[in-house]
Amino acid sequence: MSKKPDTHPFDTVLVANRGEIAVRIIQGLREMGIGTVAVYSEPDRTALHALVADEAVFIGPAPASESYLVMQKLIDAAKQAGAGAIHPGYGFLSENAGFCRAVEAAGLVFIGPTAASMEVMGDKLASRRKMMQSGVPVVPGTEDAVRDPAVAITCAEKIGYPVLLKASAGGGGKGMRIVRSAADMASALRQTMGEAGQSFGNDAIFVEKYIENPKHIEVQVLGDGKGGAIHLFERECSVQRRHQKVIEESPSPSLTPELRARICEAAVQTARAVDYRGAGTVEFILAPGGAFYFLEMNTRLQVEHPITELVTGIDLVHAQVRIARGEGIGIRQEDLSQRGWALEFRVCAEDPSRNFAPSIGRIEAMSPPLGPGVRLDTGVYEGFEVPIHYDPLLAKLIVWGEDRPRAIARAQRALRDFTLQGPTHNLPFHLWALDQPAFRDGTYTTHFVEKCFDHTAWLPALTDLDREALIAAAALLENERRAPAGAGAGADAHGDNWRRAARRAMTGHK
Amino acid sequence: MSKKPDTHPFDTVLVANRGEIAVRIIQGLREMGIGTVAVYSEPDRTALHALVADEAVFIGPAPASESYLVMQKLIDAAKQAGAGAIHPGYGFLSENAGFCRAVEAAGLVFIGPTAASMEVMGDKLASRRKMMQSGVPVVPGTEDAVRDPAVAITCAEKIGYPVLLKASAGGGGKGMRIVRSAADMASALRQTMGEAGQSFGNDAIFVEKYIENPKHIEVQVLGDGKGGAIHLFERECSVQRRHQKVIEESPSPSLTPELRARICEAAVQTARAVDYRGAGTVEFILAPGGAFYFLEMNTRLQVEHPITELVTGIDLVHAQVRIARGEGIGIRQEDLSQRGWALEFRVCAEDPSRNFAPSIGRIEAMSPPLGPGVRLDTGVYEGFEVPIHYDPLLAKLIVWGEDRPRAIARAQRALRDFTLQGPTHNLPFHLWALDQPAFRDGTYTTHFVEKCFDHTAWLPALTDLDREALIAAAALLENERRAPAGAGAGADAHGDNWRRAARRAMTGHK
Amino acid sequence: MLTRRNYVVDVDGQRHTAEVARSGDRTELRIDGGAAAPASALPVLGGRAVCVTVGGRRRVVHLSRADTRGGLRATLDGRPVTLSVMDELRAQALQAQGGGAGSGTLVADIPGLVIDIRVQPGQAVQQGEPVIVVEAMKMQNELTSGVSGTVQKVAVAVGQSVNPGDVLVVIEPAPAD
Amino acid sequence: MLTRRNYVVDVDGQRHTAEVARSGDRTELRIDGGAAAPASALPVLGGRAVCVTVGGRRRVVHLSRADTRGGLRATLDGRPVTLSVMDELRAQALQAQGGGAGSGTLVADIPGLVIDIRVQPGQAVQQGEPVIVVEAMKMQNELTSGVSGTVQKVAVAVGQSVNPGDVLVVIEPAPAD
Repeated sequence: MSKKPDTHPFDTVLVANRGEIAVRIIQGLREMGIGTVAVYSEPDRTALHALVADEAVFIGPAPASESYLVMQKLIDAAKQAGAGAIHPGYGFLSENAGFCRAVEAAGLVFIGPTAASMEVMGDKLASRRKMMQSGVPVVPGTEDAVRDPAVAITCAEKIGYPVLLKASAGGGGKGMRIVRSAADMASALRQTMGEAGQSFGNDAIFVEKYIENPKHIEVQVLGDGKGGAIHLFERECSVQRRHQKVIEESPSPSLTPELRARICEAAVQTARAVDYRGAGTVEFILAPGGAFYFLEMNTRLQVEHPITELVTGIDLVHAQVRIARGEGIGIRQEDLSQRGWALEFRVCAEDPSRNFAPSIGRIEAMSPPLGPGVRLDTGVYEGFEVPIHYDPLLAKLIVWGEDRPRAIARAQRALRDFTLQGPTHNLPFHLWALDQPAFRDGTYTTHFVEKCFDHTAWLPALTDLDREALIAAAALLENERRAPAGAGAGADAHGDNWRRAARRAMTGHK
Repeated sequence: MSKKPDTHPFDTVLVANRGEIAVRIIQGLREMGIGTVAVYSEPDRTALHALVADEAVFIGPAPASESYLVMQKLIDAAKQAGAGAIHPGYGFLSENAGFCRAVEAAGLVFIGPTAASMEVMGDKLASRRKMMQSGVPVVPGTEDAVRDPAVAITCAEKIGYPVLLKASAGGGGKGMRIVRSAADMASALRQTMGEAGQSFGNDAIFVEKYIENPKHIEVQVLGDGKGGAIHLFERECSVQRRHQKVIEESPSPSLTPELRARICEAAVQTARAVDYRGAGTVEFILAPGGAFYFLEMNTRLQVEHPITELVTGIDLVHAQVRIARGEGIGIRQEDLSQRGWALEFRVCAEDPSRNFAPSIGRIEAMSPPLGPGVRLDTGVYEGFEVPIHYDPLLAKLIVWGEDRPRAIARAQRALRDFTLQGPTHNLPFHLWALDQPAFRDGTYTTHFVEKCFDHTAWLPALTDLDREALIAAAALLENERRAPAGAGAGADAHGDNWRRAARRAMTGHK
Repeated sequence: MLTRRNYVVDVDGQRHTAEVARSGDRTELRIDGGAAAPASALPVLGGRAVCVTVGGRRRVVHLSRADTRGGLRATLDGRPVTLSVMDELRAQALQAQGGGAGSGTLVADIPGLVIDIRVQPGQAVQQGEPVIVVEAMKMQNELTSGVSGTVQKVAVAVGQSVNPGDVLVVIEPAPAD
Repeated sequence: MLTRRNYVVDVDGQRHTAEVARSGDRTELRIDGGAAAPASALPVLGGRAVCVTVGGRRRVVHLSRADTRGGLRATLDGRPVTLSVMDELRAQALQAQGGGAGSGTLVADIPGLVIDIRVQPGQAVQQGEPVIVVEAMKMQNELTSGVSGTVQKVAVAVGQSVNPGDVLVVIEPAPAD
């Protein structure tokens, strides 16, 4: 269809996602003069991503399995709206090779890697083998699936306990089990295989050295699909709860320039090994001694991509689109450098005091932090009812500073400036994290939260002056509600007349 | 008082200003761990700057002459609140040498230059002479004040008509008159002297070559007060209306690398010539042929400082504080570079269709633009009643992009994403400007608005689909207001029940 | 139950008619007597905007109420629109009362300080001629005559503070040519 | 005219009393029976916050109403506070009705899907012991018993959807030691 065989022009893109990432992709597309099509499920009728797109197509009821995960609905919506390409975002179908194939079979451009890359990288054993062949360091362990406990024990004795049993098809902290002695091996292997078979439909398990006190370091790469690849430096994502990242930073405070050069080079090798196309992330485990090992490659845009954008000055959504159009990477490695320091805070509807259990509700009040060095990527707005059906990420607060201490100080300012009321959320948790010595000195590992966070005693104590202000606010407002000082206006039996009181106060009517 | 003779420690700063710049300075101070004290006049009781500061001191009634301009009130407020320094912002007392002296006499640190620098730079004739001595190019003209028309005519004939008669004490586009022939000189000189005497209490006038189609280029500098100075590259501020800047960009699209190096060097020379201390801006006129001339030096933080911050990565408020503390500049010239492109849009309560006349009122709706590359410095918030007494700058929208076309595209996205209703404002004017060929190709001069802007025909035409949407929105909402679809709720005679309708709609109650 | 209501909607000075027919959950809209199309308007963004669907086309219009007489502040893709809506009967009643373009009465629309008066009672002025200068927010705002005619009254003095709605100058329009 | 009202304010579980005395434009506040101080509360930031002044000290508290029973969501410098306010008489009436810490009834507080039930009727449980797991937003939320006692009733089944307010498990508290 296209005139030049190697270019794939399109002027409209369907974004097959929701929430903050759909909004952010739409912003990026609009900045390139590309038309945008959103899709939305029933509870997302009034969601931000559906409102900001040029067009929005309804794709079904709340469960993702009946809307955001239905390939044919997404492809039909793209055709209906005249979109020439689909951007999958992250999560949902973004790493589904079948979706990639279906999109391309429908004559549309898939903004992401090839199905083949996804398949190699989606299988932990296959990607381990591929990396071993390419000379990228992997965690010591077995090269093939292990079914026999005796084989697993032999391997474990060679590499030393503790070891990790890992499902080849697992991910996101699921399908893993630590084994600390030979006696536990047989039952652990049986259980892990059983779980993996049930959860992923694939019971292939392998043995890997368990790295104690690891750090999670990942490298952003861009590939041209023809073996050319560059890196955009690293991100450190070791602050995790429930095996999920919650604070990320770039650069990593844990790398020397020499180690940075080696780990970034390993990431480029990884991308080249699969002729990687588009934006991807190579994840590594960094052991306390400085050894690093390939963990997996995420074949999509990451949640935490903005910190790389702030530090390198490169817009990753724009880069994805350029590559998908067949224009190549368009950036030379030697032109890239890291400037300053960026931190990202995932703002989730969850309650840190209750083991980060999800929370829901209407966003009653929301005023984003503003001013220098602050970026907010949000999928919600004041008045929006957060649906229960999807993940609890409401927004991402990203800050940039000239160096790490200044980025931290700015983050504290921005977190305090962020008014967000309605669902319980984790902004106060982020403030807690920034106060911890292990965070401030950069020595934190992936065990940071489990080691340092006491859910019963993490909020700072209230001072007497704090209490005085709170008591005064509550008592005076209740008094005003019950007996307004203004003439005429009767008390509102249904409660909330503060907004009106605000209006009166601010227009000068006492 | 201080232990080391050369350092001036302070842990609390009073910000002697209001609006967006007071908020931005408070943000910067807070990021350095410094306590903040705001001052507010009667109508600013609920102003943002007074709410975000740690403390806020009331300083009197609305007129600035009875509040923000009363030196003793500001100094008393600082003492009362335990502040060790005063940051003057821009405007108000920021370039008042008497205030600087009074602050220092009270034992407080003035965050800005010395009174002596202000005095030299506040007088156009004195600063011209100083620059001539220092080898910085100035616009050809007289070195001394001219009272005799014959002397003015001799000078004009030497440098060629047209010439500009300029009040030595003038500024902001006031106290200037173009003269195109000898016949007009006598009356023009008489009138300009009269006006200058009346407006500035100083009737000294000098003659200067009138540069046709000039560009306004300025260079940000930082000085250590001891003759050391660096530059942070240039800003171009040629988009002006009513002789006031309204859009600024950095870098300037008008400079070659060679010209940039020369103009920046001239700025550093200027700063060195007066042992400049702190942040300052050296303004130049750039003639079409590439010749540039010193215009004046602004001895304070500029409104448009954020574009320099985005391009260089340096926080200017932090730098001001470091220098005021006696810590020196702390940045080496060779470490500075320009990355990408930044644009600033002054968001003013004014009506472009009515010659940019000021507008006032309550901010009825305000949702800031968010996402990548967007910064908003605001002094107002939704629900705030904009006071009539001060200048009409509500906020500044600043965007950054990898290069100029991408910064422009991002600005268009952000300007459209910015919801602001209440007073008439100039966001649509900014969208107009970005569409003009003279802006897009960077050839615009300070005459851009007067030449290109037709106040009767600048808004884009509405398409039939636009009209359909608008008619539908108005008719359906009026219909809903008069006869709500929901059971029970009666129509609200006083109008605005949309917010409640929104609540109903979004909580799923039809 | 079917209800049908007619509205007059003014879009940037151009007058349109809109018929809204509602039957149960279903609403149809007919613009300027054209074909009826299913339509809906959903308040979104905390009531700061409306998501409008007409005949399957979806648009987001930023809207707030400007006054209690049907005046709205609307913005579409960043472009401001002067919008007002009125029940058809009320629009007809208003039209019957007369009123037309160009008023001879200059009224302050923002608070400010009178700093210059350029005309005197009895003086002839042309449409567009500067009449009075009011300073607000440190800027000078020159008001011009909306009609050609004769100055009947100057209601304020230099140095006087004025508030929105205050009459400044009254000009008797000259009879049309 | 002087009006005087008494309130009970709960701050993060700690109970305080506040007396508000208003006479004309002047309001005084007395906390926990201390000295009376002039006080004011001005809604700001579009009603999202209150600027409180007590005895000359000014603070901004972010506040929104959480329920219709006096519950508020408050944030001070980014730190969330559980706050509620009640007329003193109502607080006394509620206290008279009894009620204390730790309820034996587990109620769903968010909509979700029951994915595991760890107890059976008749079983003894300790305070803090996991009782039921509800999945919401792709995360598993383990609910623990608020009391030690005996399971009286399991009101839901694995696979069942639940809504806020649905009773999940009822536990009969053991008599205090």
